[in-house]
Amino acid sequence: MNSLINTSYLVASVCFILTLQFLSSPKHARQGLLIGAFGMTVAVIATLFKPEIVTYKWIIPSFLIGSLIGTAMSAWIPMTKMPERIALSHSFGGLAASLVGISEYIRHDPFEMSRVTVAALGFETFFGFLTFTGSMMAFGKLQGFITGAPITFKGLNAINIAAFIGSIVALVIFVIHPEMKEIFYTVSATGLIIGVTAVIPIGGADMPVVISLLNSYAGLASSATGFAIGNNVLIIAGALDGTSGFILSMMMSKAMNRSFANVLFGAFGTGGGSAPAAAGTDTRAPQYNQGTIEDAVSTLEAAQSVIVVPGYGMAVSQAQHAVRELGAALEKRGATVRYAIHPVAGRMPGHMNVLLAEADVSYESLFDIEDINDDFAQNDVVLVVGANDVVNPAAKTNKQSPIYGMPVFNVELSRTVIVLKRSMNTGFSGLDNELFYQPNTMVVLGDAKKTIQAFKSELETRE
Amino acid sequence: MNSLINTSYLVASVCFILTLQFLSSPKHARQGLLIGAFGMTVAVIATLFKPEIVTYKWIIPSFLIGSLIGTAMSAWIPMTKMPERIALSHSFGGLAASLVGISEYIRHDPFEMSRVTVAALGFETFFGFLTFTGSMMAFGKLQGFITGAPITFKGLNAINIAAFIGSIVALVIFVIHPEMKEIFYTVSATGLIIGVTAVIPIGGADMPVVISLLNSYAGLASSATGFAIGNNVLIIAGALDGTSGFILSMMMSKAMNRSFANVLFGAFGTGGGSAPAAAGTDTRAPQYNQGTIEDAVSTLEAAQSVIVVPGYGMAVSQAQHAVRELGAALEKRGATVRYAIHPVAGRMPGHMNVLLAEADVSYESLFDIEDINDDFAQNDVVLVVGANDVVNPAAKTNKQSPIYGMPVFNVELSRTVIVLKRSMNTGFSGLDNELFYQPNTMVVLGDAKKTIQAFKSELETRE
Amino acid sequence: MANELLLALYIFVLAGFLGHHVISKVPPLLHTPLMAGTNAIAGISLVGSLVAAGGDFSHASTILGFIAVVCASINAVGGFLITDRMLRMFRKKGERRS
Amino acid sequence: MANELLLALYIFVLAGFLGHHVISKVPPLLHTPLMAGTNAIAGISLVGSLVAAGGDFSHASTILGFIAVVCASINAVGGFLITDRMLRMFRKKGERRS
Ligand SMILES: NC(=O)c1ccc[n+]([C@@H]2O[C@H](COP(=O)([O-])OP(=O)(O)OC[C@H]3O[C@@H](n4cnc5c(N)ncnc54)[C@H](OP(=O)(O)O)[C@@H]3O)[C@@H](O)[C@H]2O)c1
Ligand SMILES: NC(=O)c1ccc[n+]([C@@H]2O[C@H](COP(=O)([O-])OP(=O)(O)OC[C@H]3O[C@@H](n4cnc5c(N)ncnc54)[C@H](OP(=O)(O)O)[C@@H]3O)[C@@H](O)[C@H]2O)c1
Repeated sequence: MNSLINTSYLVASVCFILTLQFLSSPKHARQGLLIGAFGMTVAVIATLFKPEIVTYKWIIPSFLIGSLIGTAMSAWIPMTKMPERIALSHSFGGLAASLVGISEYIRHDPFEMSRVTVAALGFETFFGFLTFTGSMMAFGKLQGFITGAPITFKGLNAINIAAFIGSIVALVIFVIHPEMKEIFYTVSATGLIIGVTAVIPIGGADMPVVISLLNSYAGLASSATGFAIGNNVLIIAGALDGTSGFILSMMMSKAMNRSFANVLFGAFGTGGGSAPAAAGTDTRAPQYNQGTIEDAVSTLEAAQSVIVVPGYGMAVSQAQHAVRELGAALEKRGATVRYAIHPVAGRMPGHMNVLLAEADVSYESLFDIEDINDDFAQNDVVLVVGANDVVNPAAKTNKQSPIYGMPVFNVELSRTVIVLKRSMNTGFSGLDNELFYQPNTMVVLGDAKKTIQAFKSELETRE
Repeated sequence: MNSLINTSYLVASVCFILTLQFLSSPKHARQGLLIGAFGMTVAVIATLFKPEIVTYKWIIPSFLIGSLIGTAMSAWIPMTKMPERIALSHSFGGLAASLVGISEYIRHDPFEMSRVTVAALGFETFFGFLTFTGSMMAFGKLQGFITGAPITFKGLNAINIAAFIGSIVALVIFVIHPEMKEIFYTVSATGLIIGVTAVIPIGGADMPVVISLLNSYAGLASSATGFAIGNNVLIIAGALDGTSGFILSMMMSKAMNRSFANVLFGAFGTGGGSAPAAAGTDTRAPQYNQGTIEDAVSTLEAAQSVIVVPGYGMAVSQAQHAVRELGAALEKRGATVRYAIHPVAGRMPGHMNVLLAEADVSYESLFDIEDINDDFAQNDVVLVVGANDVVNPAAKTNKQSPIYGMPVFNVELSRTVIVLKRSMNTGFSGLDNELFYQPNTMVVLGDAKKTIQAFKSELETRE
Repeated sequence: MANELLLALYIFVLAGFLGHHVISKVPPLLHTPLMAGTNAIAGISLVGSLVAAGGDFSHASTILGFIAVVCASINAVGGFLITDRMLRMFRKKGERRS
Repeated sequence: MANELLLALYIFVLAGFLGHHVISKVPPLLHTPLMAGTNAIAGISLVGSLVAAGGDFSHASTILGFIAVVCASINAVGGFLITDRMLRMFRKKGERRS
């Protein structure tokens, strides 16, 4: 029996690896997911035969409740809320890991546990709780329950450092004296505290990096559980999770041209747009061409090739369907329409891709920065839909700019650039954008979705 | 102690993984090798502290002999002999694995061994011996000790099938009755036999595929050793080896557009060039332009861009240094010189790359087929140095051709093609090559090295 | 003990290397489904939670297990469903939605 | 026993997947050094051979071990040396040979 259960865990591990391998192309990704779900089912069913499990009395209702909530959440959450949904899942994962840790601790004789098990239990509980509260904070910031602006106050740093040192000391003591209950609960408490105090001073817009990092902590907690209860599928799933979170957060910081440390300790970002800072001694507000719906449509009408650059604003105004409809209308008139997707456009890796896929835009029309950046020079019109930082030429030209070196789209090389935004406020980085003031740029103010819908109606009247 | 030894094996495993990871770029590959050598050293030193080892009396001389032979072989073997050298190493590896298997068997009480250990011992010895004799045969064929032509005789198939079934039956009996010495030695004997009888019917030129496949068997033997003696670094190194051999042999068959089965059982290839078969009913020998050294040099002199396509003939005539010198001379005259490297040019994956690297050609001048195939159309002169099948247009145009579908260079699109070979004989596949008879092709007969040296002298007199 | 730790370490290290390679091959196009998908896989913590909830240890342990099963099954069930919902949206030109 | 086999299987499977990813990333340029390099790594069979050669079992075992150590150390020592010799030859434009 026991070796059958363990074999099923090996099967599940292989399935999970295959799931991630299949994610390397959109064509087979769904099959991979099916394989993963199969592996999960096998592992769960096998576990039910474990001799330690004596009753299904509590298992059945709890599993049903969880499945119901999970199904409901996944069916109704809008795609624009994915970052929130992912943060929430991490907090569930973290909570589950730490509760299992506590339950393992209270039901075993501490003197019968090996050092390894004790250390693993400590790690599991610590990282589990840290992930739990940290992800809750991230969720709150994204949802606006907590202000997105970095929260810092005198003494916060001191608290952070104290909690960090305290957790290490407590972990060490715990490994030596596993029978000391207080120490175990101190470890748990420091995890809970650090999750809060380490996340609140980070700006709301940096939450995606934080969420990915918490993903890797959740993975570590999971692996630690595996070490504690001697279960390899947990170790493997945790390691896969952990590397995934780590790689994504690295990728994001790199694409934002900021160091990890700067994200975590920089208190960067204000969480919302702000009016551009006055540029040096020049106090005149710079001039920009404000266009009307009619102007913009005339330009679009004449274009042979259009490149759409979506950004966070498209997610905010839920404009993806309108964008697709406008694109289809332009294509019907004979123009080619392509979408240029920046790796950190929006607020989550792959954010724009998911939204446009939701709106039924084929993934063959979506282009990565390397594949499209040389084509802007031969392009007629660029339509910037709520993007800002990812089209800021300062990243290429101004060595003083904090985003200098971040790869950006060469939109300014196209014949005309139409920018959709609500105001002249800045984007995530809080930096002014010269692009808006260039002679070949036309700014159309207003909510992106409404503006695009107006474009389409206007276009139709002209047919 | 014991756990220190095991930790050192973990370190070695990580080192080996890193070695292979570093091989993904020529810039860091040597560092990776250093890491691997470090890992090996750590593992070997740690092993010397094993309690089972009671004397170094035999270890020291045997290790010294091995190191001496290894050092000598690696210092003096010419790069053109790499396939032979690799075949030889596989046979050593296989022999070592099977001898360890026998020694494990004779020194343990068969009734004290677990089923897993017994099965692993059987596999280890079987695959070890198979790799040993198989690699010896491959070596013999490459060196010409054994005829390169496929050796087949009536009854060979029967022997192969009998040995194969016999080995499986013997392995099964062995697992059930590990105490039956005769069965163990039968397993060993079938391994030795299959190594010979499975390899001799394969043509000499297919030996690279065979060698790679034997590489993966050697890996399996190594992993089996790991299972038998419970040593993870052996399992890991064996699995890495095994996948490497398997992937390379797959790649080769794919690039030759032949199935694995066809390579192993097709008795393909004659081991040497042969006169082209008469093409259908047309008995007139087709016409080709035979060029002189002077003609060829005049063409090269006028070229702005030259692409060199090296093949097996370059290895045979050791022309790599001459090629490089000619290339440098042409570059000095203002031409651009690039090298187009086909994945199966020569007789071993990466064969041409190593030879040209030896001759000091920078790897930045070497281009894979995907990167250069579109450039032939804008190119002035192609210099085909002993390549044949990889420039055979029949692979693109003639659906009847056995190599139809294999990717080949579009050399015929260049303004002029100069082909260097000794005769009008065919290459490895035994197929005639239409390219040689096209109006823009000039064939210069003779040994490639001599011809190229003559080119260079002629070029110098014209300065 | 030390041996058991070492074996677990082997597995952790190998899986970590493997994760690195597998994840790097996921294109930016699918980064959001990747995040959701790893979330689903993390639901495997169910195997630990089930033992706590179904074992005959103590009331406290059972309650903790109950909550843990709820949390883990939200991830396991919900994670796969939402990832699938996302992936279903990705389609080639002309391909019909399923 | 079954457990020991399973753990070994985990490691084998993970290493196999990992090998697949790592080896696929090696460019054709370096395929010959790859073959030589895996050969060198295969020299790790030394750890098995050394025990046979240095143990106090029987004459036969010692002789087998002796030969095995010779063979394995040819691979271990020679393999790294020849791979390094090859890799030393690969250079960028303008780079001097070391
Ligand atoms: N994707 C990730 O993984 C990730 C993670 C962390 C951080 N980030 C950061 O996020 C930024 C993303 O760049 P981005 O160019 O996509 O966005 P952005 O620079 O934040 O700019 C968003 C733009 O959208 C406009 N906008 C907001 N709501 C709108 C609405 N309803 N209608 C029309 N326009 C609206 C805003 O201007 P108004 O306010 O004037 O309308 C603003 O100009 C980068 O700085 C990146 O580093 C990304
Ligand atoms: N690379 C691998 O991994 C691998 C593995 C297995 C099989 N193969 C097969 O090997 C073939 C390789 O193609 P290839 O184009 O490189 O070679 P090839 O088709 O075998 O042709 C070699 C050519 O070189 C000429 N040649 C031989 N010695 C020469 C000398 N001393 N001077 C001048 N020319 C000489 C031969 O003609 P003469 O006799 O008239 O001189 C012949 O035309 C492919 O069919 C491939 O499938 C490759």
